[in-house]
Amino acid sequence: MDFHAEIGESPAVALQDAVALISDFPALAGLDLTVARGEIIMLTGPNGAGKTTLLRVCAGLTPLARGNGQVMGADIATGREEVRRRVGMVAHSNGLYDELTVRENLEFWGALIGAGDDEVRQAMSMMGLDGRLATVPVRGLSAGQRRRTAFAILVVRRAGLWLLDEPHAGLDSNARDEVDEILKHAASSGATVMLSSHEHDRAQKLATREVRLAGGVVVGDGQ
Amino acid sequence: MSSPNRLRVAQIVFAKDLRIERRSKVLTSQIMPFAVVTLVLFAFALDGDVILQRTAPGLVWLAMLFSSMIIVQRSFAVETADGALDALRVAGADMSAVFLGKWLALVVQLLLLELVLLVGAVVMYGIELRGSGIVLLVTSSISATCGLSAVSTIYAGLASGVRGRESLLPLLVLPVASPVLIGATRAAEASFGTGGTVTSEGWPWLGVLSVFAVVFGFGGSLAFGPLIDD
Amino acid sequence: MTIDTPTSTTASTRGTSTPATRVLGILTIAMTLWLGVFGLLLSPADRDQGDAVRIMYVHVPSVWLAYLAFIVTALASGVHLFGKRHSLQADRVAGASAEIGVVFMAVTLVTGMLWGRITWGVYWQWDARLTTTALLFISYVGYLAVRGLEGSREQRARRSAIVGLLAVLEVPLVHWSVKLWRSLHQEATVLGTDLDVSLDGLMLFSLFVGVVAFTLLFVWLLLHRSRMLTMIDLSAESGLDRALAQRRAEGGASI
Amino acid sequence: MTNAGFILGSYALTFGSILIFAWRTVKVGKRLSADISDEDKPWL
Repeated sequence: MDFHAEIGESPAVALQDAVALISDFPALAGLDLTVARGEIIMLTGPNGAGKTTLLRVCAGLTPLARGNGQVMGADIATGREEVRRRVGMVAHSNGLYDELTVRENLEFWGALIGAGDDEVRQAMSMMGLDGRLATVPVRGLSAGQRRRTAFAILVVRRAGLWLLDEPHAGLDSNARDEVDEILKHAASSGATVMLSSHEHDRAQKLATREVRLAGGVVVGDGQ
Repeated sequence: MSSPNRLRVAQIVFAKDLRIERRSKVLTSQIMPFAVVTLVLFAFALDGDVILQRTAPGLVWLAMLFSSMIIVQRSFAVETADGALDALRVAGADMSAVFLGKWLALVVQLLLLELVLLVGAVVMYGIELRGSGIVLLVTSSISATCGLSAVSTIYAGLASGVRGRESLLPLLVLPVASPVLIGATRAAEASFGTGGTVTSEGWPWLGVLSVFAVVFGFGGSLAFGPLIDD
Repeated sequence: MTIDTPTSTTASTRGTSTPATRVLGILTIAMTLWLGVFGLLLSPADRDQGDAVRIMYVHVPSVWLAYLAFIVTALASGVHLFGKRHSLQADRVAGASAEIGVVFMAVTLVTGMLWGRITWGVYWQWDARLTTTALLFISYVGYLAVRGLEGSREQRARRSAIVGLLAVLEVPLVHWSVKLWRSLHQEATVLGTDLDVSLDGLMLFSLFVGVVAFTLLFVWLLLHRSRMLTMIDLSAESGLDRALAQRRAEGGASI
Repeated sequence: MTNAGFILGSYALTFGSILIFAWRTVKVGKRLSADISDEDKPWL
């Protein structure tokens, strides 16, 4: 997989003194963070620490009120379109259309960026979604299968930075392990992964680095 | 792998919306029955064959207007239910193309609904289609539907994902859509010959409706991106 | 956190007024009193309408003010949207102007109905001007509802600027369609008297006084109202540094 | 004056609305003004 070689060696995420507001509340309160390419970053911290907002800022969905940031080599204020082209986000919701099948969902998101059948087929087999599963409307899938479909969209879109908001939430332990395998695989093929989680232990096994947030700033950073 | 052009994106979104509709069958199993019930209720409220025949075009378009509010809410509920709208934004989809696709998908659905309402009005209100009015009826209905759908899509996009959108949407759409109601009703009256009108009286309304559709179709494709994406 | 020295933060309680607005206010009051004297006492009753014409001296200036306010809203929306800086100040002017416009549009509709009751015998007639005005009123109530939606100031400004400009597209279309509608139904307008009355001499002068008074009033209201909106935004912003410090402390405390 | 009720009512409504609206604007302005430094007020 080619994960945007054109952006060179620039870090996946570089935020300086980032302040982001959610209707006047500073969800990020002057946060500094640099993430190298190929890392798996686990964001931990209590509810309301700013994890979700941090992910949305990196996806170019929430603008910065102060400070500045570069994501995948583009400035998030002036180069929002480039940022978005290079990242993919899976929030609590998966961004799927319930009535469409796995294949149709993938084809839709693929067609939006001009990806062909090959990419879609490749992504489906990579996520174990081929065969009968591909023809079922995603409404009828398990939470784990839906999550895998969402990841397959990131693969089709060739997202170089995966922003995942609690990807383990609502899954059984098998599906959680599956998620971990997928993320490791993605990172080993060049993608950078940034995820939030409440599970400290899982972070130890999966992540290359744990970043602890509280009060909208980084309060702990360890390999 | 090259990014598809605007028309292609519009086509993808259009096909996606109609496919979802075909699977979920909300239009045929919920909205069409609702619209027909409305026609029946109008008959109870107005009580009288002559009045019903006289007011049929207006009642059909009132039922259209209210049903369209439900369809357009649904069209955006599909996008927000599982965060697809955010995903569209992150995917960098051209929002004016998304507008175009959703607009045309809504036009198709509303035209189907209108067909049902017209048949309902012929059956229940005793109006008669006449040969000379058919062309006017078809053209005016299409332009009225295009205008109404454009306005609804713009404001439904604005209201999507906001608290209180169910009540905000009619407040925003209905005043703006009033020329559509006036024009479509008068044109339909002229094509049915309601109240002794002749077909030629309807043509100026086709002008109003077409201008409306063009203005808000164009305005919507410009405005939709900035409205949704920030 | 640094404590600002008291000298650098003098917060006066003079509010939104300045010497200029005070002079303007006095002028407005003088003109308005004059309007009352001319409208109610000095000007004669009309040949056709009788004393009902006196309502015109407040009705016409209010409708003038309301439409002026909406024009200003549209212009300020355009300045925000198409200006290089996407000025938030322009957005506040648009918002303030729309608020003023909605108030005066309501006044216009009610005084117009009272006039219609005397002159036509009915409160309402489906005349193009009346209908357009009523629909415009509802549209701007919707505009204010959009301003009240959740979101950042930039979001609010962009959304409402677009809605403000779309409302401008609406006016000619509504007017055209209602006019065409009524012209096809001439037999329905049995009430001959139109809003156009031939005014002369003192009557025209009274109307002129009214329009001048209300134009001054609009400027005065717009200045105060937009300053008020600026302060609402400022008080949220000036809280940001405090909120940031608080938020960071919350982080520090939880380690 | 014929129809004095309607006419005076129109005047009362118009000027009453103006007064209430203007008074509320000024009052809110005064209240907010106390918390904001004069340097931040571009009109001063």
